[in-house]
Amino acid sequence: MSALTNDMRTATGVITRSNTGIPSSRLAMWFLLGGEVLIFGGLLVSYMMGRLAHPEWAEEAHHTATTIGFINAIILLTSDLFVVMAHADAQRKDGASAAKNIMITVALGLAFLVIKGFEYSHEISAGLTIHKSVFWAYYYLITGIHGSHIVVGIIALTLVARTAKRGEQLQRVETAGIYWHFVDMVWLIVFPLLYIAK
Amino acid sequence: MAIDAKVDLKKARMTWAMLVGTMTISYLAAKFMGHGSTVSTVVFSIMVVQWLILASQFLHLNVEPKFVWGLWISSVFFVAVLFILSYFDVWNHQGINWCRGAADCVQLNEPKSF
Amino acid sequence: MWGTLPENVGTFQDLDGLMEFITVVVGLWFLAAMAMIIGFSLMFKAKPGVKAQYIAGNTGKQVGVLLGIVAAITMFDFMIDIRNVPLWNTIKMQIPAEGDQVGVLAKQWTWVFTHKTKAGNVTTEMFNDAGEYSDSANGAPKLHVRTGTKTIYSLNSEDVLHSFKINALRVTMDIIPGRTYKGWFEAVKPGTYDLACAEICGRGHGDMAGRLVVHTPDDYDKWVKAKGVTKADSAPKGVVVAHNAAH
Amino acid sequence: MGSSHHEPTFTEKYIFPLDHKNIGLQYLLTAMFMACVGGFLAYVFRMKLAWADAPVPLVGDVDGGLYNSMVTMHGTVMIFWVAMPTLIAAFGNFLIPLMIGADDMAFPRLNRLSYQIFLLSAIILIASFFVPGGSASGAWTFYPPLNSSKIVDGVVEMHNGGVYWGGNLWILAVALEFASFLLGGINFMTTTLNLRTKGMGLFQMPMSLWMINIASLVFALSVGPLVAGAIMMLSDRMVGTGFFNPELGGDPVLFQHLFWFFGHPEVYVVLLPALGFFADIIPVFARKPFFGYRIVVYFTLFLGALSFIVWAHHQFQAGIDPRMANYFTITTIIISIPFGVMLFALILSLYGGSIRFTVPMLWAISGVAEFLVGGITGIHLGTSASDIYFHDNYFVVAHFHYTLFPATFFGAFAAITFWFPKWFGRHLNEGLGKLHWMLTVVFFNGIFIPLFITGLNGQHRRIYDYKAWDEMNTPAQHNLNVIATICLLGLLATQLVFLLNFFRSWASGPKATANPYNATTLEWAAASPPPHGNFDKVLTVYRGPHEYSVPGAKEDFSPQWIQ
Repeated sequence: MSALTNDMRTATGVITRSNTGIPSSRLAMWFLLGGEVLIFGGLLVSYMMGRLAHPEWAEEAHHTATTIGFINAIILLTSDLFVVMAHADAQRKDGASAAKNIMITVALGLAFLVIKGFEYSHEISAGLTIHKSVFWAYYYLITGIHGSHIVVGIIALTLVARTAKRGEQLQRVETAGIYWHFVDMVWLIVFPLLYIAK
Repeated sequence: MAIDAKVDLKKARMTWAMLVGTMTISYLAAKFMGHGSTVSTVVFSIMVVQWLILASQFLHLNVEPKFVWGLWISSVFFVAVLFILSYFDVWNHQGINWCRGAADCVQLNEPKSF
Repeated sequence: MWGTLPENVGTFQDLDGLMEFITVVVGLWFLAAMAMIIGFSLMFKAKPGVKAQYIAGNTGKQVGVLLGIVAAITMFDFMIDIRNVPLWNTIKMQIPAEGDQVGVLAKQWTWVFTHKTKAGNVTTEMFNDAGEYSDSANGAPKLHVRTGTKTIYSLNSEDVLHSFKINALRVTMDIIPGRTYKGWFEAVKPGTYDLACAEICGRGHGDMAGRLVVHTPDDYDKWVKAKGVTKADSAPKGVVVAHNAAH
Repeated sequence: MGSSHHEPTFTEKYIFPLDHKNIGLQYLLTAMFMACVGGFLAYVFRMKLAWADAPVPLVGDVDGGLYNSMVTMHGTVMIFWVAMPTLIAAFGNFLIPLMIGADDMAFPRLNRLSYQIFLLSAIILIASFFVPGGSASGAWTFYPPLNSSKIVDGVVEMHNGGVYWGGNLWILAVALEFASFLLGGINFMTTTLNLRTKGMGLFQMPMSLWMINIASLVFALSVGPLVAGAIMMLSDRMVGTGFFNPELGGDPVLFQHLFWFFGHPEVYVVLLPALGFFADIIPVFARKPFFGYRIVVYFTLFLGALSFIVWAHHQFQAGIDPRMANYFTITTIIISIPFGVMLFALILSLYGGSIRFTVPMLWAISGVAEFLVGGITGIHLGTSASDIYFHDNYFVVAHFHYTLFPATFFGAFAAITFWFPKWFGRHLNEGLGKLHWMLTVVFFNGIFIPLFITGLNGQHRRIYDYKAWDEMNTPAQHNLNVIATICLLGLLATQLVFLLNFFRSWASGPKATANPYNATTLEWAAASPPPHGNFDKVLTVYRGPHEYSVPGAKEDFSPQWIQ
């Protein structure tokens, strides 16, 4: 058994030894989000190049529901606030209220998905399916992949809330929160691209 | 080099208010002033501001070691490189030695002299 | 260049010059580097009682040696590029104003060449009227050009990516469905040369053989007269090419 | 923090190991199996190329479609399932914790998960051979519209009915492999940055760690657009959207850019770890420090950044704007500068040494020499005008085999033969090692020098039988292809020598001490093989990684961990 364990005790729980001053869990999340920026970047760049080359897509874009996009944006921004409050609770070692705040964030995330679902069904029934034109293919692909990241975020936050309720692994609250903020930052660019640049 | 930067809830609520405010501005601008290119540029610049606020406050990048900014800036820079260098070839309707649909170039037409 | 490049029968002779120049430059650097590797390996074999020297390449002079070698290599590379750019511009960018028009249509596993001649459009292709498909050498569709005048080809594809490649003329250009690409060449030496599809296009990519037939100007006129009269330009299928058993 | 402190049971040790060394071993063995698969695929299409009319023994008749799928899968397997797992994952897992003095990776469970995702991707790829319609056969670059809306024989339209599972499973397997290496890479970088022992700054790390981490970072930052492209491709194939389908308004060139934006950094991701291993092995057997450690590190970082602006030299003739080709030719020349620095640093590391030609040293020196051939032929292809002739012909095939084969196999064999005593606690047989090295070098050159010459003669790629072209149907071309095929058979046979040596020495080779080569990096401070938890005391690092023949020191090596 090695005398030098990798572990080091900090305010919110046991984290690995850290030469860079950033706990390993948060450092890993930064690298993961760096890769995610490229995934969404590749997708959005393809879409932007398509929009700039196809003026006719602007007519297609008229049918996107800006109001619903706006409401979803507000929901996500509010959910960010609760995640930050959960992080503050975790720092005060108050696992129970951190879990409560996380569950509010999860509820808001589910609300986002439900609204998105209505929006999809409304659009599909209006004939704006994925086959209609390449713009709609991009619309469904971008919002679909963003939506799947919201689902992953919801699952992660729920798991973190379960352990946080018992007061364990509180540093996870912050790492999951960072992931959630990133997913919201993606929506900050998806919203203007799909709903405002018409 | 803060392992655990202290979260300031008052500032968090203020950040939230700023983000929601700017989002409402872009929404209303789009709603009432149409969707022209001026509105779009305004909205996109608001978006960049929102990114910076959210990154520095919620992701507390303002207290995080600098190389995390470096990581994010370089990943966004590489996305921009992909956009700039492949924009000229992709989706365009014509180039120096090619043209796209029948409208742009008649099969076997006289080539444009260069 | 070991004399193995096929004879260049077009006007892009400088390409061969460029390739040989690159080989000479690059060959010199290769020999120098190999001499260093083999030389150092033999010179500094472990000999009893002789200790290694502590050269960590961290002093200015040592690093200077390394960067000096690399700077020299880069200077040679830029010399290559100085010769390269004008060639690239003339071949790919400056499409001549007048010349024989040829339409190249690539589709999954055959070529259709449409020649715009005085007597109208003459199309040569591999499928015969019965639609049967042949792959043997004499069945390959032929692209007829003449010496002395530039040929301007426009490339189209019906389905997937193909690539228009004639080794003898040093011509390569990919064909992208949905786009029409233009290029040019000028043949110098009459004869029949290979034409191939250089971009993978499915199961029959290996059967997409074609031939470039370079005529002398009067021979070309005889060909046009023979083909032009019988096949008016309106008829979509031009010369009937003898066919073999279906593949 | 997950790594259980009791002695692990059999399943924990071998079936679901948490220990980074066993996970590295799993990657190594999976990669060796996939190398056999890749080698068999090469055997099939080389036999077809040499004797086009005869059926291939063990396989029977090979038509255009089967030939294309063999070529496609050979490329895919060799790059994603042999080169990356061996160089990055197997040796990354084994070396990183040992070389930085940590007891395990920062996230052992994530490390295990990334291997399991990798194993799943390998199983899916193998399964894609046996689905109806055969495996993917539109080239490993998977250009649309051939791979996105038209089936290889152009008869069955893809999206309305004939779903063609070989290609779909190919995309799924590659996407899973990307996920596995994204997670693995993050684990490597976090471990290297955070868990270094006391005294080990970034410039006290061995060169292998620099190279593996830069490779992981470049991979993580370049794989994104291709993941987006793969998702668009999958929806084109299965849902019938028109991203890349010109008939529905799509654009095939978009995928080419997304692919090669990833493709070019990928070849450096495969190459850098091999150069790192050479840079750590040469000082040990030349008994002198590596030449220009800091200069090479800075130039490698410069290379990592540059590799993102170079990609379109794969597309000079593929219809990009000719003015862009002039730009990419210049950036391709600029990127040859860091390679010049790295290669000449490796060569100059031999100067003034006292060289012992052990098997790892032979692999390292010959690896550098062989890579040199690949590097110099890159100038023919990186120069846009000369690429006109060479585009998609066997000169290109020989070029990239002279860069990928030395990186993958010479690099891997150098690393395996060098770290075998540490990893398995036993020595490989020196005689078999030298025999394997000599035969591999002879046969490798025997395959690809003839291919260079056939490429100069103009032989185009991915064509299974050259009967239809008079210029290609000559006896000279035929003989060159036959020589290449015979040498390939020789190469495959030689690898049996290696497998025999590897497994026999693993079972019953002579025991190895902790530091058999008197080396200086931290992994030699642990026992051979290192127990669970690696080191029995806290290590402190006092000096750089390659301190050999320090003037005034008693021994000709001064290890990092001794005062």
